[in-house]
Amino acid sequence: MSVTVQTDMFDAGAQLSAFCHDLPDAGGVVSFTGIARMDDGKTERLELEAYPGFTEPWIEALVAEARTRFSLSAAKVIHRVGSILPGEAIVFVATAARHRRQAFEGADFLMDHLKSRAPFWKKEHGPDGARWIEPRQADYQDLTRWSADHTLKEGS
Amino acid sequence: MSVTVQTDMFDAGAQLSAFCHDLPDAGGVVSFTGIARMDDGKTERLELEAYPGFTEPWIEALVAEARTRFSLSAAKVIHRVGSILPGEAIVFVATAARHRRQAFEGADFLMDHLKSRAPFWKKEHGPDGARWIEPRQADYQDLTRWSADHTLKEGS
Amino acid sequence: MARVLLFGALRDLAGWREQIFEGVGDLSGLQSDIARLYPDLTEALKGPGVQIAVDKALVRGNVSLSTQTEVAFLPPMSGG
Amino acid sequence: MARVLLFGALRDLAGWREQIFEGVGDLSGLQSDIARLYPDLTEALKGPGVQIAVDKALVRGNVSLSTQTEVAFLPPMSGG
Repeated sequence: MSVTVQTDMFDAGAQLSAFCHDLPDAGGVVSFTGIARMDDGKTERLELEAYPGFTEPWIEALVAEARTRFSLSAAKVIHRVGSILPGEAIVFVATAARHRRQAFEGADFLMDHLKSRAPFWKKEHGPDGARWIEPRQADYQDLTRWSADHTLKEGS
Repeated sequence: MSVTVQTDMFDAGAQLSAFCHDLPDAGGVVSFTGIARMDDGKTERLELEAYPGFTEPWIEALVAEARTRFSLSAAKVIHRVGSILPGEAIVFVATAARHRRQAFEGADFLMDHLKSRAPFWKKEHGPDGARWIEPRQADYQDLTRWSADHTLKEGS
Repeated sequence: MARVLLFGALRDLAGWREQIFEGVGDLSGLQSDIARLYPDLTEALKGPGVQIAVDKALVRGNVSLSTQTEVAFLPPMSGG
Repeated sequence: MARVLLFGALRDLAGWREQIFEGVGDLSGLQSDIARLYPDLTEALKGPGVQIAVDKALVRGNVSLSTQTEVAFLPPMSGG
């Protein structure tokens, strides 16, 4: 289990290779890579901020919950902060499990929560100025798919 | 869109890097890597066979359906045939889409169909001899999740 | 003439991968020919989940076979 | 003494990121102090989706604040 919050760019493929390198008897590995979109020039740059000392443990607790809930044999999260340009990766999640459904659901669960619950603040800079991004309604709806998830709903 | 059936081993991370290299305005990339399990020594080797000239077009039709159905901007499938040892990757699927849910569902859909519909035959060699593997009941049940999918249910 | 291909468990059962059958008019006739020559295959070829491809396209029911046809018997599939 | 941290849109609204507030007994008292000094923040700090962390643990309702406490106001979050 590994959680990293970093300003440096990363290569999703290199991360997946490293993740796959020593997986004891996993049958399936799922990765998700979130990429900053250009949105037809509306976004020139994203600025992402975390709360150091708060954000990392929050994600670690989330990953621990995912491991238990989906019987994951391994899981990894990388989340960038700082200035991010369109086309660059923002977030990387990888999960390994005995069966593919567990790996898929684990990654899906992690991303739904990272997207609308994790302690990050995101500002979009474009030709018309800057604005803070809040989760879309669809992001909040995605969360309801995991409704047995009381702990995280309470925001811990 | 790319479909490859090959005997050579591949590195999932290198495939993901290549896939991410030129994605026009995708917001999310999902990959799935299926790995041959050791199963506590029960499996010594897998032997996979395709029907050349039939298997590739079948997968291409599946990928085309996934692209339309989940608005994928790109998709890639690599499937190995021949002799495969525990720990080696058997199948790799990558999908890219504007929003993460599309990418997740596209990859999930592709894997469910590859697992129990795609024209491959799989033989497991172990200490007690060899046996042909048929999809588990769970694999067939997974397929019912995509029940609007009439074309593929008819087996074409 | 039909070139018959067997895959997976069917091939192990038959002990052959590929055979040429001459003078074949339709799929039903071909199946009868196979059953006569290889009685052990009769049931298996009709088994649950066995699909048939003629010239690399799946077919259902009986179809007429042109000359130079490839007929593949495909037992339940399992990838990934 | 409480070190107050603002994140995201709250920080832009306030024009500051971090401030020390002296002589603070509990969270309600701190919120009153902030509202007196920065009236523009009063509504925003109570806004929908604003969570409060005391010493990096989320809290609900009023809590007493020990000395050397860190209080963070966290507007709606958005990662990935």
